[in-house]
Parts: sequence; C-alpha cells; structure tokens
Amino acid sequence: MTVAALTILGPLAALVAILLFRRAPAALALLGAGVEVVSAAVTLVRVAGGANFSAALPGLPGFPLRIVVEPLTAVLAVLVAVVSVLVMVYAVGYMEGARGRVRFFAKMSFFAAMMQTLVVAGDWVLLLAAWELIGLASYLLIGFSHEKGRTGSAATRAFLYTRTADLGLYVAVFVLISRSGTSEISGTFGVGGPAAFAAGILLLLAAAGKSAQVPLQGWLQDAMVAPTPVTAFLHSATLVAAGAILLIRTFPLLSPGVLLVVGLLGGVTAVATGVTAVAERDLKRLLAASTSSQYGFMLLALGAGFPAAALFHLAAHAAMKSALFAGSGIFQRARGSTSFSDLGGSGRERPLVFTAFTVAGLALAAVPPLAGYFSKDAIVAAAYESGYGFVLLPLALAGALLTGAYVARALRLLWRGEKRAEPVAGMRWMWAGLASLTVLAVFVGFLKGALSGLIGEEIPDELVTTVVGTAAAFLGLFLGWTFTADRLLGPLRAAAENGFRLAGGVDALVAKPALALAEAVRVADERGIDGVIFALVRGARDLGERVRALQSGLVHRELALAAGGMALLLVFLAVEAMRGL
Amino acid sequence: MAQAFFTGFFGLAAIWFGVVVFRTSSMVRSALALLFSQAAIGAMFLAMQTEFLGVLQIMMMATEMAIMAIFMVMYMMDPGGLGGMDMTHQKRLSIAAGIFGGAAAVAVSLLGGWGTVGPSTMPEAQVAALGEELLGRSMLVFETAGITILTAMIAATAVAIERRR
Amino acid sequence: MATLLVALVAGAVLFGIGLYGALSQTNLVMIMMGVELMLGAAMVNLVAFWRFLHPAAYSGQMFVLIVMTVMALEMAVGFGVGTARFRSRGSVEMEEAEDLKG
Amino acid sequence: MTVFLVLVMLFAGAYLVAVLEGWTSTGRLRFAGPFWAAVALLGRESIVPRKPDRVLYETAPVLLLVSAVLAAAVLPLGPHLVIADLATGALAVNAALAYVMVALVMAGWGPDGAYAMVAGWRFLGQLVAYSMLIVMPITAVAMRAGSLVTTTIVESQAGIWNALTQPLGFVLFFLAAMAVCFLPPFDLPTAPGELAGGIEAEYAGPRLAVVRLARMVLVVSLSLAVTVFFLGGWLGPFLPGWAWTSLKTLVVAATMLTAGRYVPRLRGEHVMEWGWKLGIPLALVNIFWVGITLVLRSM
Repeated sequence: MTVAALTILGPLAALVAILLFRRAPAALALLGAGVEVVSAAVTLVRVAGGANFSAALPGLPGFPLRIVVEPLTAVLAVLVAVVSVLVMVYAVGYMEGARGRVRFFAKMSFFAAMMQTLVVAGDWVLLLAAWELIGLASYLLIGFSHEKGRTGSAATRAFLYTRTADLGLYVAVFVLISRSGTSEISGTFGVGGPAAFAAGILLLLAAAGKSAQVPLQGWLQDAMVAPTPVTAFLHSATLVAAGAILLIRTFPLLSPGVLLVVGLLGGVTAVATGVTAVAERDLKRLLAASTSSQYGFMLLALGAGFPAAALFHLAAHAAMKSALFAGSGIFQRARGSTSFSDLGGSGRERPLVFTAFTVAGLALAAVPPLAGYFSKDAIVAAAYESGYGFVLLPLALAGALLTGAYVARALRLLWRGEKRAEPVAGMRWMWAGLASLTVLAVFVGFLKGALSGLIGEEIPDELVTTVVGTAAAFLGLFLGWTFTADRLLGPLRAAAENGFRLAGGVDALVAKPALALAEAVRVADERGIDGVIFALVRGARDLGERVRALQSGLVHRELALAAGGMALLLVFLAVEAMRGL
Repeated sequence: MAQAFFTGFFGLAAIWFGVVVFRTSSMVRSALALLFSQAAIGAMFLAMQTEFLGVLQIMMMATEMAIMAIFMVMYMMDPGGLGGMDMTHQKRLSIAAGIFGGAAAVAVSLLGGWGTVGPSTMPEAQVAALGEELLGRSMLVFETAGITILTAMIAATAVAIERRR
Repeated sequence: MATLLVALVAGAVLFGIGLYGALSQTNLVMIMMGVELMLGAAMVNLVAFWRFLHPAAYSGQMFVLIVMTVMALEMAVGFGVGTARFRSRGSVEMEEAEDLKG
Repeated sequence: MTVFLVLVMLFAGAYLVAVLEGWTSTGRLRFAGPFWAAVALLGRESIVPRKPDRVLYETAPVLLLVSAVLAAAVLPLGPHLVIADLATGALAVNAALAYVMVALVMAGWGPDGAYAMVAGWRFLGQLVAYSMLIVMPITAVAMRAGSLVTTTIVESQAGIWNALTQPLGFVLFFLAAMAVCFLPPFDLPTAPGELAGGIEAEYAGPRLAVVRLARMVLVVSLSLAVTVFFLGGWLGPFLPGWAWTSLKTLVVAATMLTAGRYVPRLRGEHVMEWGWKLGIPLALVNIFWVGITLVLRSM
C-alpha cells in the first residue's frame, strides 16, 4: 500500500521541495517523477502477482477516502507515471533557459500527483477532489506563459468548459451516493434503473468535457498556447485522459442505453474532430484535434462494450501523442511558431527528429506493426462485434481514414519547404524524451496480450476488420499525402476550421451564462455580504465611541467601575448558587 | 485552639496595620505599615502550618514594601508626612464599597458550608511536595510566571528610563 | 474549622480595607497599596482553603505563589508607569490624570 | 534551655567580635573595651532629634537586633544546639536578614535627618544589589543538601565543605554577608567620615548602644551563616560541635573585619553595578555548576 501511496507522494514531495528550495526545480521534479514511476511499476508487479490493496483514509464522516489498487488502476498508474517521467525529461530540455521554471515544474509535479490520485481513487469524494484539482492544475499550466496575449482567455475558456462539464460529475456523484448510501465507487455499481442511466449520462457529460468530445471540443485547440510539454502531458495521460479513464473505471455502471450514447458520441467526435484536424493550419492545433478524435475512438470502444480495447488505445495513444507533441515542440523551438506556414521544411533539417515524428505519426495512423495498429484494430473489431456495429463500424472506419489523412498531411507540410537549420537549446534532453516516447509508441502494441490478461477483459480481434481498417488507414495516408486540405474537404473546411461552431458554438451555451452568473455572484457579494460586514464594523465602532465616554482616565473612577462590575458578578454568582441549592 | 488563637491574633495585627496604612499621613509610615500587615499575613500562614509560603511571604514583602516606600518618597517629596494635605476622594463611595465588599466576604465565609477539615502535613514533606508540584505538574505555570516577571521588569525599566534625544 | 473561619473573616476584612484604599486614595502608590492588601487577603483565603480543605492538592500553594508573582508584577509595572508619568507630569496624583482618557 | 545557651553564645560572640573590631581598628587588643564603651553609652543622655517619626525612630534599633537574633535562631551551633530547626531554615535566614534592611530604612527615615535618610536609602539600594547574592548561593547549597533544613545542610558537608565544592558561591556569599552587616568596604549606611555615621548619626546613649549591639550580633549571625552553609558548621575532629562552630564563626568574623580595612569604601553605584552585572550571573553560573555536579554524581 505504501508503495502505491508513493506514486502520489513522490510528485507531491517534489512539489513541496520545489516550492521550498526554489532552486534546481527540474532535478527535484525528475526525482519525484522517478519515485512515482518506480513505485507504480512495483505496484503493478505486485498486482500482477495477484495482490489487491485498498486503504480507507479518514475523510468525511461516514465517507472515508479510499484508495484502491487493482489491475486496472495499477495499469493506469504506470501509464501516467511513465508518461509523466518522460515528459519531465523532455521538459527539462524544453524549458532550458525559459522563465518561471520553478513555477512550471511545481505545477507539473502537482499535476502528476493529482492525476495519480484520480487514478487510484477508490471513492467518489476523493475522485471528485482529484478531478477538480486536475482542472485547476491544467488551468494554471495552460495559463503558464501569461505574458502572452491569448493565454489567459484560453485558460479561462478551458476551465469554463471543463467546469461546466464537471457539474455532470457532481450531480452523478450525488445521485449515486444518495442511491447506494456509500461513496465507494465499486459499491455504487449496484445502482440500477433510471438512476443508473441518469448517472451514466451525467458521467458521460463530465467525461466529454474533459476529453474534449463533441460538442465540448472547442477548448482543446485553444489550450495549445500552453508550453508543449504541458500539452503533451495534458493530452496523453492527464487532463484529457481523465475523461476516458473515468468512463473506463465506471464501465460496469453504464447501462446499455448509456453505452449506445457513449459509442455514438465517440464515433461522431472521432469523425468530426478528424475533419477538423485535416483542416487545421497549425501543427499543434492539428494534434489537438486528433487527440479529440482519438479519444472519440476510445469512447467508441467503450460504447461497443470493450473497455479493455479503450484502455489499450489509451495507453498506445498516450505514447504516440506525447511523442508527436515532443517532436512538434522541437520544431516549434526551431522555428518559433507552430503554424505550418512557418514550419515548412523543418522536417528536413532535423532528420532524426522527423524520423521519430514520422514513426509516431504512422503509429497513430495505425500502420502495422506499430502500436496504433493493434489498438485501432482492436477498436474497429470492437465496433464490428458490438450490437450496433452497423452504425459504429462506419464511424470507426471513417475516423481511421481521417487519422491517416491528417497524419500524412502533417508529415507532408513538415517536409515540404526549404531548410534553415538553427541550433535549439536543450536539444539533448528533448531528444531523450522524444526518443524514448517514440520507442514506446513502437512497442506498446505488443503488450496487448499481457494487458488483456492482466485486467481480465478480452480485447477483440477480427480478420475482416483488420484488413478493412488497415486499408482505410493506408487510403487515408495516401489521400493526405497527395491532396491538399481544400481538395479533400472543399466547402467543409471553413466550417471545420473553427471547429463546427454552430451559432457561436458552445461558447454561447457555456461561457456567457457562466460569466453572467459570475457577475451576479459578484454583485451579491459586494451588495449583500460586504454590506452586512460593513454594517457590523460600523456598529462596533459606534459602540466603542459610546464606551469611550465611560473612560474618564481618572483611575479611581475606573476602579470604582471595576468594583461595581465585580459586585454584579458576585450577585449573579450568588443567585446562581441559590438556584443551585 | 491555639492555632485558631494565633491565626486570629496575626489576623488582627494584619487588619490593624492595614487600617494604619490609610490612616497615617506619612508615606513611609503607610508603606511600612503595609509591610507589617503583609508580614502578619505571612505569620498567619505560619500559624496555619504553611511554613514555606509564610517565610517566603515575610521575606518578599520586606523588600517590596521598602522599595514602595522609596518610590513613595521619590514621588511625593513629603518629608515625614508633615504636609497635612488630604489625599483621598470619593470617600463615601469608597467606604460603602469597602464595607459592602468586606461584609459580603464575611457573610460568605461565615454562611458558606465548608467541608471537613483535612489533616496537616509535616513542613519538610510540604516543601518537598511543593517542589515536586512546581517542577512537575505546574512547571509550565511556574515558568510562565518567571518569564512574565522578567518581561515586566524589562518593560517597566524601558518605560521608566529617561528618554535621551 | 474555627481557624478556617477566623482566617476567612480576617481575609474578608483585609479585602474590605484594601478595596476602600484602592478606591479612596488619590496617589498612585497608595492605590497600589490598596491593591496589595486585597491580594494579601486573597492569599490568606487561598492558604486557608489549601490547608483546611485540600491539604493534598499542592496547586493551592501554587496559586499563592502566582499571587505573589502578580504582586511583584504590579509593583514593577506600576512603578514603571508611575515613573514615566512623574517624569512627564511631575506628579502621580490620579486626580490630575484626565489626560489618560481614551 | 537551648534557647538560653544559644543566646548566651550569641552575645558572647558579639562581645568577642566587638573586641576584634576594636583590635582591627585601633590595633590594640583590649578585652575590657566593649564594657567601657557600653557603660559610656548607657550613661549618656539619649538625645532625641527634633520632630522625629517617633514610631520608626524607636522601633528601628530593636527591629535590627531582633532580626539579627532571628537570623541566628535557625542556624545550628551543634547537632541539637539550635533554637528553631525550621524545615525552611535556609529561607528563614534570608527572611530575617531582609528585615535588617527594613530596620535600617526605618532608622534612616525616623530621625528626620538628612544624613541618616541618605544612609538608609543607600542601604536599600545596596540591598537590591546584594540580596540576590545571599539567596542564590544558599540555593546552591540547599541543592547539594537536598533540603532547606540547616542541620541537614551541615550534615551534607560531612564529606567535603561546600566552600570547596562551590568556591564561587562561597566567595559571593561571603561578600554579600559583609554587605549585609555593612562592614567596610560596604559600610555605606554608616559611612564614618562621610555621612557622620549615617544611620547612627541621630542615635545617642542607650539607643545607640542597642544599635551597636545589634550590629555586632548581626556580624556574628552572618559569620555563623557562612560557617553553617559553607564551612561545615559543627563538623570537625576532637573538639565538641559547638566549639568548632564558635571557632569557625570567630575566624570568619575576624576575616570579615580585617578584610575591609584594606579596601577603600565602595561607591553605591559600583556596588549596584557589580552586584547586578557581575554577581548575579556568577551566582547563576554557580547554581548551574552545582546542578551539573549533582547530576553527574547521581548518575
């Protein structure tokens, strides 16, 4: 148990140490992450050995905070830990010479710790807390380089979106606890009937908000203003993953109806954001859109009833996407921008980086025998095997095709163009992170068997879907490489570029009400609460004025007053005594 | 009985000197009268088989009251209390308060139902036990008192010292 | 029992005298003397109670020690303030102390 | 019986001390001297100054004498030769000595004379400086004995005298004792040649005789205190206890009397300064040192 706890305490300790010493933040953060990954690995080994821990910490009365370490959580913990340590390594290079490194690494450690908490949380209260803190951490990190213009608004936007979706989680938790009487997650799985359905839908809302699913996908692209390590972390294993993780962990709770909605939402997201990705003119925004679409795949797998497949894709995607972001970060540092117009040809000047990027990209596009191949294959198979294959399968295939398309497009845009090699600071660390992530992206796929064995859920596999899916992927690659976005999408592109914002998009639904509410709260605070307080203060001051009159400064008078008070006290006591007799 | 007698005797002495404190017109006399009143109180302690406290009281009050006398003289410049100035005010109120307070206390002490009288302990045992109490259970209180006295000394000196500018 | 009553009555009378003094005197030091008398009365009661009612509980004697501490404190602070006032006003007559008004 | 014996020995000691003082001051050893001095004083008219504070004036000499005797009353001359073997003897000595100061203040204020008053206040100020140096060394002694009973304190020195185990405390107490009985160089209250005798200035005849006697008794009591607290009291081979005590006491007294003769009188502020800034820290060091040794022994 203590080892499992270390996965949380390691980063936390790093955070505290960083804030205390305010120097060598990178080293401390790396140390914390190292502790995290080692303890997570040890935990996983033990769990694989058949051990299951769970601990109840004193929490709310009647609702102790539980920590559960079972195969699923152990796997997730390792996933998060590995990604976080590699991203940290990468960040050391990326942040070299940048300002506010203490702030940065402190926040990153905090982020990692909270994510671990969320992963191993055994009851809703703790999970809720971790969920909120992750939102906070991501807000802080997205707004990290606050001196830049759009950062603040982007951070606020992300925060608002996720918070709005979080309401779903709150309501869901209330429903579940009130129905089942316990706050233990596994204890609430028994809830059935309409309550379960409502809870499922609400959980889906929360998850959609965090995982940037349609219609809440808009914030993710804006969140790209964050430093690249943050985005890598955010997309691969933490904030965005939280949504999928939530659904994976609560899969037993989801009734078939909910599952259908989940699957449809995932499929739609996979396609829609895939189109957005194809349309994007900015590398990081493209990757962001692809993130949404990949998580759409996971939800699709969930909806098809195969959480293992979703988990598998989550792991694979974590490796691939963080590798891609790492590469993009290097390009960004090289050219000082992430829009394709500036990045043209930056692939040539760094063949090694470009190779790694390409490998990760192809993995994402499900080219055998890379990681994405196995995972996406599993998902397509899942869609095929599920009861709603007729609707889910086309969506999955379309998504796969689009994936190939935008990967190929990104590669082409990076490759075309003249090369101008400028040195990049901290290249060694960045390269270390990128390389190891890429290696992961290559080999994670082969863990399929082990994974399904570990969590005891089978990961589907179908010859037909394998053939079709791979074909779709290659077709997509071909299209993406040969045709430009306009040719591919035509009129659709304009709409796709601004993320299908119908009628002002979700901003109208989320941002404006939220801001109005905030305004109302502010007014209530200033008029109401402050008014009361000021009234109290004034009253106290007037009273003081009155009492001051009593104070003549003549000692004997005041002594007399004191004596009188004492007499009163005595009388009171005497009366009390009499009553007592 | 003898104990009651001696206690009462010293009590009367204390009261007598206490009255003298406010009857004389001489600062030093009232200070010394107060001293002897307090010393009589210490004697009462002794009569009540509370040896350590009694001796301590007698010892401390000597210094305290002598110092009081010197400050008195310093402030008043009153040679032997020969200046026949009246130094009292709000007499009626004060007398009333004094009588009321004293009467109330007397009434309480006479009417109050005090439990049974416990046995006394040997002086040596007392001193030892008091030492245990001081450096054991009540250590914090004791130390706090000490620190407070030190602080008060320093603060008083700081207040009283002449401003040099 | 008799001794207890005697001691208590003596303490009571002392208290009354002290109260009278503290209220009636105009001079700071005399006021302090009154206060000291009251404290002495308190000590008499404490000792009497300790000796005759709770001889085993030595915190009673502890109380007396604390009262002595308080007396010493009162002296120190009182004379500190008195001296300061004497320096600034040339007297410690409390009749003339309206300027202490808050 | 004991009371009578002790008093007799006390006044005998006072007589001897008077002889010694005459010897040290004039250089001639005349055993009859004190008698003639006493007769002379008692014979003279006892002048009372104009407008004295009568009460204080009359009380002071008696109080001085009484407090000196009381100080001696708790100090043992022999194993059982002690008037009051209080459980708080060591503290009672301080208590009694505090009233020496009171008596002197009264004697200074009473006669309504400038010199006397200056002397009295001087002694008060001096006391503030040295009283701590009386209490603290005694504390250390009581620590070693584990008791405040004077006889126990004496017995605790069976092995080795306190003067040897805590020399610092011994020196401090010795000087403080000299200051208490205002022997030179601490004779600020009676400053011959400066204050015209200070507190003794306004006394004459029998009253002066009482003052002188009380002073002598005081010297004896303090020498006795030094003996009891630091020189192992009655402990000693061959001779009976009381003999040892008297011998040591006389030696201490003689040392006190002679020591002052060769030092110029200290100024009041110097006494204060050294008492506060030097004496008290040293006394604390002494207590600390004794505590250390005790802890080490107990281990």
